[in-house]
Amino acid sequence: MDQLLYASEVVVNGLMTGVMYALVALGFVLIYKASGVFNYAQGVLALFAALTLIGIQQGQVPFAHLISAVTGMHLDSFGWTVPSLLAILLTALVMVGLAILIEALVLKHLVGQEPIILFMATIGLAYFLEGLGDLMWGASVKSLDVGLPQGLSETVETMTDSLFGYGFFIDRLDIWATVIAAVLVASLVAFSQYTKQGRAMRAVADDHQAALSVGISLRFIWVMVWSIAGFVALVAGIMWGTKSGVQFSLSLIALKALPVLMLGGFTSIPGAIVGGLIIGVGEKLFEFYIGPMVGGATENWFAYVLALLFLVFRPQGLFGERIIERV
Amino acid sequence: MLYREAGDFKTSYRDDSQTFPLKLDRLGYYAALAVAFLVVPFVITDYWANSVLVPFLIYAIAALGLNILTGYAGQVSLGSGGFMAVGAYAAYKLATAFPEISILIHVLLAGGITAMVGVLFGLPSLRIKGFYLAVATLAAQFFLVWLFNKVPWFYNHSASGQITVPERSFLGWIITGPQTSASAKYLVCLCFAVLLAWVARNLTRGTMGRTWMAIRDMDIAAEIIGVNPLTAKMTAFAVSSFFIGVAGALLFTVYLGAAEASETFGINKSFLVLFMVIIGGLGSIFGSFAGAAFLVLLPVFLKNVLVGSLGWPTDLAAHLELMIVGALIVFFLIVEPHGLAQLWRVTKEKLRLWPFPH
Amino acid sequence: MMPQTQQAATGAEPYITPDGRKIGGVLMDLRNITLRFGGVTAIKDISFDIREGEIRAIIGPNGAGKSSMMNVMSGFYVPQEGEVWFRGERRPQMRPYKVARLGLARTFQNIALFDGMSVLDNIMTGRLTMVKSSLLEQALWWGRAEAEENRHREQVEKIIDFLEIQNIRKTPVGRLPYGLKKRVELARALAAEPKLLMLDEPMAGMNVEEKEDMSRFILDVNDEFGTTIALIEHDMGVVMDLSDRVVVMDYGRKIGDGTPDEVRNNQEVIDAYLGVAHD
Amino acid sequence: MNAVAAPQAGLRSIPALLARNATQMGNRPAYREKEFGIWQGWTWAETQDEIRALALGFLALGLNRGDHVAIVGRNRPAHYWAMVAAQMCGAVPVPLYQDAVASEMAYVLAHSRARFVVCGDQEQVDKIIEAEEGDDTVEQIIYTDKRGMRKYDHSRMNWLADVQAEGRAAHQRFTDELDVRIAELDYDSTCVMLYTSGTTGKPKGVVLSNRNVIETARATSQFDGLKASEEVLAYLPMAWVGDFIFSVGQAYWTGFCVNCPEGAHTMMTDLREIGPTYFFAPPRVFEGQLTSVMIRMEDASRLKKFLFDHYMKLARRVGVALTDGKPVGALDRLRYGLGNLLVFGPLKNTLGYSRIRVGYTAGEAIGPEIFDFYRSLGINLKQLYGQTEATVFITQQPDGEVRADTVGVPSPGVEVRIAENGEVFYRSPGTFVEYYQNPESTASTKDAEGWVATGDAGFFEEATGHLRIIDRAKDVGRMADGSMFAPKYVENKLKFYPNILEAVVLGDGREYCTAFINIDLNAVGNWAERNNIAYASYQELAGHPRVYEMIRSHIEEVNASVAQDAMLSGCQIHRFLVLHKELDADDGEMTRTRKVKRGVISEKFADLIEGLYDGSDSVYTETEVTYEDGRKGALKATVRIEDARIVATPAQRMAAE
Repeated sequence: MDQLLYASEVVVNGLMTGVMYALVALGFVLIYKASGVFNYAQGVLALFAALTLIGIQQGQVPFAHLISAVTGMHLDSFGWTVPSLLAILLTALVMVGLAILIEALVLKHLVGQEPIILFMATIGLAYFLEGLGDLMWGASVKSLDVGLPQGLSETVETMTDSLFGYGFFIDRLDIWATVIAAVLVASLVAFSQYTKQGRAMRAVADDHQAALSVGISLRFIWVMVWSIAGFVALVAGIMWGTKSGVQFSLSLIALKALPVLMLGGFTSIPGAIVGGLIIGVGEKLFEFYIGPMVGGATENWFAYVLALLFLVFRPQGLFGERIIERV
Repeated sequence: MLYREAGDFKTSYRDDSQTFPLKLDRLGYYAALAVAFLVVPFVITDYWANSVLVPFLIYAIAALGLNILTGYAGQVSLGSGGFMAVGAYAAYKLATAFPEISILIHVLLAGGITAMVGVLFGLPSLRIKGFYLAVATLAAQFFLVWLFNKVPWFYNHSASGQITVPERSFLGWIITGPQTSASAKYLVCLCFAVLLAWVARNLTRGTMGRTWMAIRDMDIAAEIIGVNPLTAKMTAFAVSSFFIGVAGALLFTVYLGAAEASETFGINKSFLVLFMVIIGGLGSIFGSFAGAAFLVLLPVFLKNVLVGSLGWPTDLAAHLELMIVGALIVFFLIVEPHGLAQLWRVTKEKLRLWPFPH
Repeated sequence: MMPQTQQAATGAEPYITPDGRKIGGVLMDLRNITLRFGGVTAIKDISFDIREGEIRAIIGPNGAGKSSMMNVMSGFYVPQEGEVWFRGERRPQMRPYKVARLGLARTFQNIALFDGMSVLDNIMTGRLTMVKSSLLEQALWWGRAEAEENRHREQVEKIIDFLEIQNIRKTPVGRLPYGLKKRVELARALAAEPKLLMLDEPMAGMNVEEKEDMSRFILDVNDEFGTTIALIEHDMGVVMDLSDRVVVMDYGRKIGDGTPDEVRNNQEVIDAYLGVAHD
Repeated sequence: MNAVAAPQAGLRSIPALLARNATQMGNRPAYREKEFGIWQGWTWAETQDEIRALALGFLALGLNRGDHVAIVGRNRPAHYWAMVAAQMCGAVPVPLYQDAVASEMAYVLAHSRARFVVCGDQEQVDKIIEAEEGDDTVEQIIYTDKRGMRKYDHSRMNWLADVQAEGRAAHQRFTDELDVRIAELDYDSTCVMLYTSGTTGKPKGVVLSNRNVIETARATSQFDGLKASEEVLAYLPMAWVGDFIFSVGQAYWTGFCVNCPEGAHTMMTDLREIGPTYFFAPPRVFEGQLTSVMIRMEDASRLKKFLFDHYMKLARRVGVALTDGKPVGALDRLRYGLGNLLVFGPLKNTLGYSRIRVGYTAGEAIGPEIFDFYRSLGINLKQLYGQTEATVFITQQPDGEVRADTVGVPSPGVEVRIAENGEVFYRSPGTFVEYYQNPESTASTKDAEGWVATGDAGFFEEATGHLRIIDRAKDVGRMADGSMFAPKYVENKLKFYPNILEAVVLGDGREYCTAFINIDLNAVGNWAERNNIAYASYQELAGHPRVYEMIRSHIEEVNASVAQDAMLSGCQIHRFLVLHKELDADDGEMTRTRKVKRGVISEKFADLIEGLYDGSDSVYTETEVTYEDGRKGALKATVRIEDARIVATPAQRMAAE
């Protein structure tokens, strides 16, 4: 009985984590659908966003280290702090700017290259952004707080306690994250369904040539998509950052989105979400049951191996459509 | 401009298909070898060995391996770090289990073991392609590293969780352990690098290479003209992993002396090797060396300039390095997807046609 | 499955063509082939045979199912119904690369060369299936490896000479004009010394001069090496002068089969072509 | 000079030389051919074996003493072997121009009554079969390339390799017979018969004896110190006497290696790969290459252009002197060395001339700047003067005494005298035996003491003793006012301009001189591109006013230089036109060696000539042309005629005062 309860608690937590994964995966899907680019840098984008957010909040001087190294003057802070909402807004703007730069400096020159080349390019991009982030805001581990409620959620505990005589331990942040993620997904879907740009975006995803022929500017779409992806990354960054501090590992956690996509298929938003949940729950359960026997920390690889096995048997993922080869 | 080809004609297929068909190139190659074997060992210092030459040679081997897989057979892998780990740990287990056998043998055996592991993780390549495969190989990366961290048997239950190389010697020379001299380290790695480069050349110039490239360029057509995709891809994974395994083994036994999976063989190793291949040039043996040299020298260079001369803090230099490497990757993919090797080829063509433009 | 022996062969007596080429028994026999993609039926119950030493053409308007037919012959598509007999034995379902090793080689409608390699290397790939030397031997460039390499090079050079592409030997195929690419592809197929050579629209997109060259080469190949050739064309003119016998397909059905003259006067064929005169 | 030099050490025939080479330098390379991607090679020993096999095969096929064996095909070892094999059997090899059309071939076959014909490939076989329609003198056709030959009636046809195989098989039966026949060969038996392209009338069969060939080869090999280590590239028509002397005579005498290119289209690459040490090419080849060098340099980067121009200027100043081993300032030597590293060396390398020790050009006069260009690069390029009847060599330039405007001193063993009408006569061991079955022309060319009229007019320079050729003797005419008319002299000056491919100067017995000009499509076309002048056809370009302008300027420069020489000043060109078609051997306007046939031209273009003299400024004309596939067609055009300024000569100036 208890086992089962623990397990279900694990599942619930897994679902929460899964939502987080889905959140990052979403960024991948958006970019992949619209530009065929498999954006390895998505994780680093989240890291970069989080760092920028903190930086703006605490009024850090960007490139403080560099400046002091070059000019010798030591200024690390403007001495003001920016209210969270405003900071988030500014960060979002930064991400848009970044998207524009990326389009102009990288994507534009790689049009028509094989996907694998684009993929490697984004790996390079990831390195660049990581370095840039550290250079701008310093590499020290930072804690992020935008006023999201954290810590044990009593309501859930008391509720479950009264129900099963055992109080689930669930972090409020996770609940919030789930809600926010849900809202984000909903609004994205709405955006792509009901707005002109959204439809254009989907057109491009379906057929580049056709889209171009009806006069949709590919470049605009790309900038837009990357901006959205940047925003999604920001949200994800806030969540993860709040949860476990802002540091390099954050970009690795974001890597988990890859196996998620393997399951969900690279082109489907629902796939991303379902995949995220499966991975989240799966790895938590695996750790819960098998972990102890093999020394724990199985989260590191479970997702990938699962995806790997999955791929071998259904290469196109859960929701992707079959590819027929021709000569 | 430098070339004088008139009268340098070929009277047999042997000459025609040799590695350096041009006399001048041949001479240059022999000269380079002579210097590497007969001069460097006597002038080499610890600094040069440890921060430049030895890592260069070792990474060159790894890059060769990945280049065979990615550059020639067209299968992208992000698991190099993991496979290097396999090589390192295999060498460690063998060296500690059979101290009487020469460690050089162990290094080769370690390569063999890595080859098997490589084939295992290569199997999915039969079903999936491109970056699907790339991501799949991440599984190898993370799983293997985790394995070596979590299963004490691999590090002989040492308290630190580290593996440390026992001191071994070859023909009376100490070649592993803290006592090893710079020139010994260098020579061991040099021998492996030259030997394996030669093997790589042999494989890529002939039937095997064509099989791989056929798969790379158009796998369906390849199969229809009689190439068995299974053997083609599996040999690619096996050979590639063998090289990477040897590199990992050398990195641990000869260069570092001690290692810890997640520290030494993390995902960044995978990327480092991948970058070497991209910058050096996909599908080129020279490129593997060029790329390795480039990415080994870059940090050393930056360190000397920024930290040494300008006196900046080291972490700053590290960040800049990240940015520069990243930017370079993008730059090369945009400007010259075939990397330094291609640049070299082009300059050579120009020199041969000099003073004519075409 | 037990390989049964070929009966059809007995029905076909060897004979000598007017221009003195020897036509032997049945080499490949396709019996009641039907191929479907999901709902679509690409080939409907088609049967015909190809005899040793002859040039056999499969013609038909675009979308008649010619290429699908060739893909069936080369084992790339597996027909839902029907049997493929090759050299007197029924061919079981097998991977394309195994089919190739039975002695079939082909070219492709939209060229399928290996763009990363030189002309020479591309043609050398045609001989991959004949290589005996082991991975180790190749790795050490020792034992059979080098001897074999040179022996195959010799054969390949003969083909290069035959197809008059000496001056582009070391050029990367990517840089070649269309017509030459087609020729290199033919060379690659020839290098495999196939029993049956299949050409998928060898003259598609060529100008008159290139077409004439290609026809000459096809005839010479058949003449010098006695290679059996099956070729697909949708331009009737060229085929008629080349081939000994012609199969005509339309909408996945066989609407004619016989010597060029017989086919030329076949009403159904004429209609089919008039029907698609402007494709 | 003794016309009865005794053969050295019994080396009385080519087969004898072959035997010597096979024994004395059996392992040295004798032949190479680029085939199947590499240079297939044969040592002298192997060569002897191949040739003997072929000879035995010939015997098996019934080749008799004195038979003629025609050989038509590109330069291939097998074809050279066929010649020597024929000699072994006591037969006479008769190489033919492979690009000759069937009608020309028919005449030669009929005239020589060749029983055996060795053909390169199907194309040649077809031509022979067509040529001998009617009277089938040809009893055996032997082909080297079996491609496409399967369908032919083989009752009297064999693949060369089969003939050799048969010969090897029949070794027992014929080897003694063969040795007998070889032994029979002596110094005066016929070595080869070569048909002169014949500037006028039908081709004549020049009979050359072993003495002619071997004596010449010996003398000239010594003259240039040729060694067994030389490499030559055999690419000139096998029917041309030059190729026979270089690739057979000298090759067998000194034992150097003859390299045969893969085919015409790979000739340049093959030249570059081999890098010959001993090289012959007619001026047009050097012209062509210089033009292409200049064109390729056009779109070189600024740096390269600068280096090129800079060092070529230096080379023009000191290069030739250095090549001739004349004293040059240390600084210049240094700079030249640098230039050699940066420009000359690479240039020579890309052209395939890096290794040339001795290079010759002949056939017609070469442009001074073209000549000096190559010499200034350090290539020892020299001129010689000769003809088939002399087994090539009459005069040649010794190292260090090289000039563009002379043809050098008499070759060793050659006597030269100038007749009062300026015609050049010679006598030498190389002097031909006779014209085959043509005693009267033999008599008219070669007198009792063995003096031969070259048909060229020229004179010796007192200072240097070098011979200078003005023109064909019969072409040196008189103008209406009695002054000397030497068209070739002027034409050559004109042809030195890269833009002018051919020129025909007219004026014999007229008041003044006029000229037909043929533009060089390659050079002019490029010039047009650079000055963005649009043109649709050769004809349109030729008729373009800007082109006329350019040509006129060239002509006026030539007039100026002609005027310098009082004797020839009458030959200045008053009016000219640019021909609407290229003069072409297929239309009979030129010989296969690209010599202009004046007779044909003056008939064919009578209307244009009339226009040149009746003062009209344009003429409408129709010309018959032969296309590559042999079809004939008519070319219509209105050709413009323009005047060129002429320079008053001293004499006239005096008259004016």
